[in-house]
Amino acid sequence: MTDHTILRVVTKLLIPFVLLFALYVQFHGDYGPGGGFQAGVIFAAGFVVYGLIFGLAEVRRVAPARVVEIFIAAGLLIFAGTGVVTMLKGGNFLEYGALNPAHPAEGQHLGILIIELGVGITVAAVMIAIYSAFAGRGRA
Amino acid sequence: MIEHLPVLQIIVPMIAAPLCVLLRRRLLVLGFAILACWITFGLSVALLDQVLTNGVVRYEMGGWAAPWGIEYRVDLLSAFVLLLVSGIGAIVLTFAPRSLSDEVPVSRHYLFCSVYLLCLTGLLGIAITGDLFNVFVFLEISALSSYALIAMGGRRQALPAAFQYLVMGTIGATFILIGIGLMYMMTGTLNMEDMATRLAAVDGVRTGLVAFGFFTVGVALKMALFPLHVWLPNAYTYAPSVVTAFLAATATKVSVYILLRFVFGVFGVEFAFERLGLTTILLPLSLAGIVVASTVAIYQRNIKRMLAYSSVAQIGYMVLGISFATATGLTAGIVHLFNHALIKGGLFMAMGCVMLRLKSVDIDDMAGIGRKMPFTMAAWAVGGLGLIGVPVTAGFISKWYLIRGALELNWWPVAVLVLLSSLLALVYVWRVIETAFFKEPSERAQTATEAPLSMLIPTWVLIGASIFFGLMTSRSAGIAQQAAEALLRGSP
Amino acid sequence: MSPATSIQLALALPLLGAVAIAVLRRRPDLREAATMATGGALFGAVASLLPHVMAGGRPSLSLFELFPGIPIAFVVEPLGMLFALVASGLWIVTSIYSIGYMRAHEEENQTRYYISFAVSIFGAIGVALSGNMLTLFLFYEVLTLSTYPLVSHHGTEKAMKGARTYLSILLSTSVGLLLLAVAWTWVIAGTLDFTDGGILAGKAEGPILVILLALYAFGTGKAALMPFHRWLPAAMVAPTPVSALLHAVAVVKAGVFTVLKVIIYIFGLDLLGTTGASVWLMYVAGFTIIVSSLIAMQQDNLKRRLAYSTISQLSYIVLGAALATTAGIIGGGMHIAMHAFGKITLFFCAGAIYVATHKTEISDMRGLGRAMPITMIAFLIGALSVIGVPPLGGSWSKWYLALGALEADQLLFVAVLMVSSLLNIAYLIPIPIRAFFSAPADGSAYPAFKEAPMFCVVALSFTAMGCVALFFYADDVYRLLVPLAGG
Amino acid sequence: MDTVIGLYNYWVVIFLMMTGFYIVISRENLIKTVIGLNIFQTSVFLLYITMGKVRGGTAPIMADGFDVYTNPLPSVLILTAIVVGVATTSVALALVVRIREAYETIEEDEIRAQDRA
Repeated sequence: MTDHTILRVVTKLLIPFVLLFALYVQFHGDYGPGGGFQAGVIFAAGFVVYGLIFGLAEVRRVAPARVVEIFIAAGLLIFAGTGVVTMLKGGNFLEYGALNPAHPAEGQHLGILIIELGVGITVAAVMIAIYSAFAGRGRA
Repeated sequence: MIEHLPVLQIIVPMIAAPLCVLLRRRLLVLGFAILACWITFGLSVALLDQVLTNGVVRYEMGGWAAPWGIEYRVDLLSAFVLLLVSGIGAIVLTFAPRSLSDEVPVSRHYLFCSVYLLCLTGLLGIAITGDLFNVFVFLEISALSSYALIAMGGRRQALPAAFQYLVMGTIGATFILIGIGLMYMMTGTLNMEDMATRLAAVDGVRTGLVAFGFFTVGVALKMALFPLHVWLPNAYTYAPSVVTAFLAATATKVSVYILLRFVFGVFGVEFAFERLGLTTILLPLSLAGIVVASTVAIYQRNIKRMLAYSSVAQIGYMVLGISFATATGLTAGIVHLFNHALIKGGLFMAMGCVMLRLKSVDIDDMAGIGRKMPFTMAAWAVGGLGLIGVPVTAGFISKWYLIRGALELNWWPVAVLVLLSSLLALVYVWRVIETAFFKEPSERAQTATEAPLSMLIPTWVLIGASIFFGLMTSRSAGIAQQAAEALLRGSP
Repeated sequence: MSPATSIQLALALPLLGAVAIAVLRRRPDLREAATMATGGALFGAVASLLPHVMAGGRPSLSLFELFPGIPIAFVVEPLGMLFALVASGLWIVTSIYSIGYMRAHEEENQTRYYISFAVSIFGAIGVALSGNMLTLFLFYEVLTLSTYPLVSHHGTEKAMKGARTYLSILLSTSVGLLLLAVAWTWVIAGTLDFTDGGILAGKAEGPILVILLALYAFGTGKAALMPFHRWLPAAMVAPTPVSALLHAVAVVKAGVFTVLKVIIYIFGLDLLGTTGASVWLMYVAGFTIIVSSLIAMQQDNLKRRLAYSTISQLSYIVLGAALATTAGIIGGGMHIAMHAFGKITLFFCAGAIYVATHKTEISDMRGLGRAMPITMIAFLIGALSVIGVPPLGGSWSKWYLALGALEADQLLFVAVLMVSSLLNIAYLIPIPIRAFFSAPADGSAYPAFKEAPMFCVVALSFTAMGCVALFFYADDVYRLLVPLAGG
Repeated sequence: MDTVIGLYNYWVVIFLMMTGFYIVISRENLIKTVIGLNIFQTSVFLLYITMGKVRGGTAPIMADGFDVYTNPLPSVLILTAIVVGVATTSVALALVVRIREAYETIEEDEIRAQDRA
């Protein structure tokens, strides 16, 4: 599909907005509909479109397999790490209130935001990994 | 930190899993993963100790009070299963490095460790959580990772085996999900303890019956209760030896735990057995499983497959004990869950040693192997005696309680059948012992040498434990009995 | 040395011996010395218990609880004392004999052989001293498993087949029937301790008693009651010392010993006497006595003939137990010792003949008496003792058995004992007679004097003399056993 | 009539469930099996979501003028279940890809035939 000029141009225009929208969904999650799962998938969709139009090699150049792998792990660690931090601060596991003992409600906002970020990173990375694993099959 | 024990139990392996991916270097990852497993084991020892001294331990996730939040609730049975799973997990992973480099490409070892730890997380999570939906989530975590683990098997048959397991496992899990949904519909809660009290008030309507049916069938699929066992033999045969040892010793056992928890913890003995007559379903199925699977095992030439069929039969023993719905019967089921995990884990690890040296676990290739690998096969023989239920092994303890349970109910034929089935086990075990020790070495066996110590020691640790718990029963049968009595009393 | 220490020693020594044998596997002389030393020490430990028991004491030792309420416990009572003495004493003799036999034969895997032997003795001593039914069952199974490598020793197809029969019958009866009986007893009585007067009285009655007794009697496959007797001839593929000690003394006696213990301490003589629940067992035992004697007459292989003879003799003891009378029990208990000496002598002789001439068939043994006079005289003594001719030990136990039958008003069984004695004569006596008075069938002549190795001859002479000695010391055995019936 | 129309959501669920289940057990093609599995799972998602619906309730977002909200918990649970479902599907498809590489086919009977040979 690399020959279709229109597709290439439109895609290039579209991708920043897709990613931006993903970020919007991501960081709006604690107030309205949204959150890490949806954001992650939307974010990954940007990469998938990019891959479809410009080829898998281009995606791999931007997001090498190893990097994607690290992001999967990192997202999980952010999630679990938050829980550990709350424990160290004297709360239970994932008791966000403990993040800001003076204002538990603030702490809860913060906690959810971080958690959702972790989820978003992992979901996006997993989606990209799945896409590139399937698309890359048989081409070594 | 002591109050965080329940959650640490889960998050140590859970955090270790992504770290394995980050570390990546083979030796580093293996060392780290093994360390994480042993820490997990240490935690569960501490947890069991805490439960024994203080009674039930509770932990509210995120500080949300039960029954609204997710509660981790560790009673004696949970602690016992946690100890078993984490212990087996640690020993098997210690055993793993040498066996893995033979059966799984070295470049994938860090992924293996990561997935293994996830599987462990899932299994531990099932045992620790007090929230029904959480059980489903952990069940799927462990199931998905076990599909991946099985697919790592060296031969291509591992792939269809994993796929078959996936299909059956997903159907089972979905059935469980339906059951959970219906229960939620009826009671408006997901906390098992809360559910039990509310259920008593609802007075068993039809929804409850349907939920019960779906849930039981789903769990039966997961634990490979005859005749829903068809996924198991292939999966165990073609998975890497390490994975087989781990899954055989833990996965089905945890499913039995779910059954116990659900039947006794949520529905209660009276509803499940007196009104629904669960015995009339479980008893014939387990007996048929014991006899049929043992008989099929006799005809297997691949010893891993033979042991897999034997596992199906042994699941039958556990369920048989449960179906008695008496203190002795439940004790038999729970103690067999524990003993069989030790025995089968040890046996499959011994098969891993044989696989390493022989590149085959076919009975024809194993002729005379007992002379070339005396320690490995001695471990196998001791484990085999445990399967038969010969005195001084842990298997005898289970059988004793089982027979006693049957006799207390005056179920003569059941007791006789249990004993006769030991003879089937005798046949399939002895076939191997005779071939291994008293036949001239086969061509392959000629060149075989004893397995490395790094594999022998963990194998013997498990086998040794199976002897230890055949003699010192206060820590196995004693706890099982207390747990059984608690289950029969229903949730406090 | 306190009695408890003696018990511990008696149990630990054979195991230590097994370890020592394993360690010394590359030095045959030291290895055999270890066997002998262990045997001597073991006999000493067991014998040191004798005075306590003779004085009416019951030394005991309790280790740990296997199940709540069921400990691994040991109690030395008269019957167990006798059995332990016989087993440990004859082990020394058999070890001497083994050295001669195994070396003359250049057998392979001798270390495995000696280790298994030591573990088997451990099992036998454990059975003898056990204080409750579960402990007895554990050691019973240890004995079964540890003798398997001995039976399959040669590793040939024939040996494997024999060993398979051996193991499958013994394990299936014990796991299938005996364990069931033990578990059932526990459920009924709430205890498994061997108690004077039994533990079932007042707790079970009618057909349950009969069924339970049947489970015990047939479940004890080692007692070789028909139809579970086939393992014993099958086990004859083992090297002769194994047949001699284990399959004429330790293993089979463990079987009948179990039956005796069960009848005395689980059921209680009074219970059986009043309910008559054991009458059917007399008929089974009587049937086994007669039929196996008849089968023995048809066997040309010497060891097989002796094996069938053993089956028949074991049923004497079962009969004595089933009579459930004082004299019957004493006769049965005594027969454990008397038959042990007689039959081990016969087996030693069979082995000696095999080592010296490689002959196994009776028809080939004509005229052998001139070549092996000592062996054949010993054989004659052993045979006469088994038949029950004074002045040999066997006569006493048969006397008491007959007395027991009379006491129980079972005249039929007095007749059975008579007939079987005649049959014994018919299948045992012709062997030495022909050895001394016939010429070899093919006309060839034996060399003037060609005995088996010295070790063998010493051992078999010793046991033959034992048969004689027992006749004169029977009174001591009687005094040892008499508390059994008194309760 | 009420049981048929009033409970129409359950009938949909049952229809989907049986369809999915039938596909899983009757198809030899592995991809079709995966699709059947998906339909099967989806029916359960529907079951949960319809069960959370409160008649006359709105989306569970706090706003003025609304008192009745749909129960959000089943939806949350199902979000998790959907993720599990996606994960299962991707693992299943990954296996199918590798099976195809190893056996050159994704028909179960042909795979069995090759294994037997």
